[in-house]
Amino acid sequence: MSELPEQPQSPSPSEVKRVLEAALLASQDAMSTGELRKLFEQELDHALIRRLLDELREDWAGRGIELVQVSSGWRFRTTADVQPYLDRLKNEKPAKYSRAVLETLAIIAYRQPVTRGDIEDIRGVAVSPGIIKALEGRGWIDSVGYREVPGRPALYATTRRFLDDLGLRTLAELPPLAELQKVMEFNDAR
Amino acid sequence: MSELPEQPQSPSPSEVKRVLEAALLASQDAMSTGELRKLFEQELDHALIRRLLDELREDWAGRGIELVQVSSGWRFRTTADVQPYLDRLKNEKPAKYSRAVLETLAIIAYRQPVTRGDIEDIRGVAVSPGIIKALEGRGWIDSVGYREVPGRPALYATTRRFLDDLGLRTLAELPPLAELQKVMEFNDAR
Amino acid sequence: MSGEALIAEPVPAETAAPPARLYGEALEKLPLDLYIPPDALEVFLDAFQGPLDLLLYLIRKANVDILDIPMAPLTAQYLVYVEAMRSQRLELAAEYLLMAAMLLEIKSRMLLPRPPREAADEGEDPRAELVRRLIEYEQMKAAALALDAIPRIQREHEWVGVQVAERLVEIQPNVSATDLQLAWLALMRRADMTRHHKVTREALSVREFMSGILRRLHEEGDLRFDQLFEVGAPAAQMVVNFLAVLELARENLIELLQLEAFAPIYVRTARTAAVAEPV
Repeated sequence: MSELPEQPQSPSPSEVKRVLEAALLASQDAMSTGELRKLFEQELDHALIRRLLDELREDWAGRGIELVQVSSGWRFRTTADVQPYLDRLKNEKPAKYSRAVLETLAIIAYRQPVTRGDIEDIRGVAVSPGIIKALEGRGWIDSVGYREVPGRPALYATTRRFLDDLGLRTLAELPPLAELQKVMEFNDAR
Repeated sequence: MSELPEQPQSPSPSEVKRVLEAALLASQDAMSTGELRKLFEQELDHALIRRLLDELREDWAGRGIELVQVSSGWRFRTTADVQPYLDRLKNEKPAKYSRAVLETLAIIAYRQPVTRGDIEDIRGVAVSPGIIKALEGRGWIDSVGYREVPGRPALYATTRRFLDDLGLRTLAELPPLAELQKVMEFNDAR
Repeated sequence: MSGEALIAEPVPAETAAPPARLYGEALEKLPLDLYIPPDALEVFLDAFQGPLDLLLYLIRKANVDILDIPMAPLTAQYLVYVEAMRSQRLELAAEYLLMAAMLLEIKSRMLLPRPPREAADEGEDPRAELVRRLIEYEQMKAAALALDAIPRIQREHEWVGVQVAERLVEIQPNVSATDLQLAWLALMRRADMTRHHKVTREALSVREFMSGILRRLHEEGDLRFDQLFEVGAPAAQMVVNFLAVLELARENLIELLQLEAFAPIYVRTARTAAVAEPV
């Protein structure tokens, strides 16, 4: 400590704020006001530190980084709205839907409107409610009515959003199934 | 792609600057302009990014954090004048290197690529493996190949990280070697 | 040679005067006379990086031109230190003895008559190699100090690394039209249902319109038949839409109601007998 450059007797509030900001930006962890006070040789008032932290928080409002108070203290972190930008830097592959989900979606897309029973007939296995929920939650399918048979099962169809998300204008732009025969033959031949 | 919130066709320069700042403050590594461009869906001009980085650097002038351009790109670091404050939070003093380590580092930096034998020739004493290990451990040097002589000694060179940690963009920014002309004078005099 | 070596040759007066540049703090007190306390010697040995470092110290201390080293006094001084260390049985790196031999060799070559001017190329200054090494080492010593003076991370600076906020929105899997095609293909293969489920391009459009009609009925309630058709739509679309209505009726998903001839036709979702109102 003794080898530190000499400092003014009491740093000005703006200097304290500048140091607080730098320390918080450089810290990997949240810092309590107690820790932050240790930055200074002089005993600074808790209330002063607290006031300057509030000021800092306001200074940073509207930027891509925000000062937040968490259980262990204060820390800077990125705001939610810059997240999509930061995500683009990640090379991680997005999650993949299971075969069951994809097949269910394919059946709904190509054979709509269909009931869960229809899907089960084609797939040959039961369709878990979770799959339908996942696709509904994504906004890709919805129930467009009921088939008037005992139990009145819901009829599912794909939505406008499904087309938008897949970059299609109409269902007719889905790969035609007529060509599937060829694909299969090609695959069989290999 | 499709699941990201919709964004305006082309973000305004101030929005781009806001995102650049957040990304640079949050990054664990220096970022090149190429990487920074990946933040945006749109193809942004290198010159625009470059201009905004210069603006950011100026925006931050005089504060406790500075934007620096180092070998691997751009990165924020604390300024030297807040370090005495930050040092108060540290439990351990920063590593001080012995003359043996520093001389070895200097020889590798200025004469790279060199073998341990080359270093020993210049220093006139054996180089302990601990010195090489210490520098490798810090990530400042690494082995870049072997000299094709008996024993195939490793050739050492400094790393990008060495430049980054010293705030340099290229080896050319190292302090120029002193007194080289003396050797030439000696040779000319004869 | 030990007796001879212990006699320090005096450094020429005109070059010895000013205090030397020092590399280690302890050296300031290092005595230059014959008696060197063992403690000081140990510190001394630690203070030097090797024989080149020691030689540079002696040269700078004597303030002589490195390009014209007086070999005799330098060699003598060097040997004083080396011999003192040897006599104290301090562990002396082999390099120090090697250098002593080299100095003695250079000194003896300096005593030989100079070759004639014409043969200058042949007769290199015996000190040349030593001087080259001393200069290169001194250069690196200076470079090491300069490197150490550059502000560096974790000493004068810290990297900034703000926490990236926890992800608020989970990344949803991406699906392409091809994924759907492949999923369907897999289904077909598994169930060997290709013959039963041939769906043409047109049929798919019909399916889309079927969903659309059902959705409208679901949301808007019963509609007049003509409300299902967009005025001015392409003929092909009208036809597909009409086929969709027929297909929906055939699959009993909608009901078409006409109370009397030429009265408007109403379309409504199919109702079970129990729910249906009596017409």
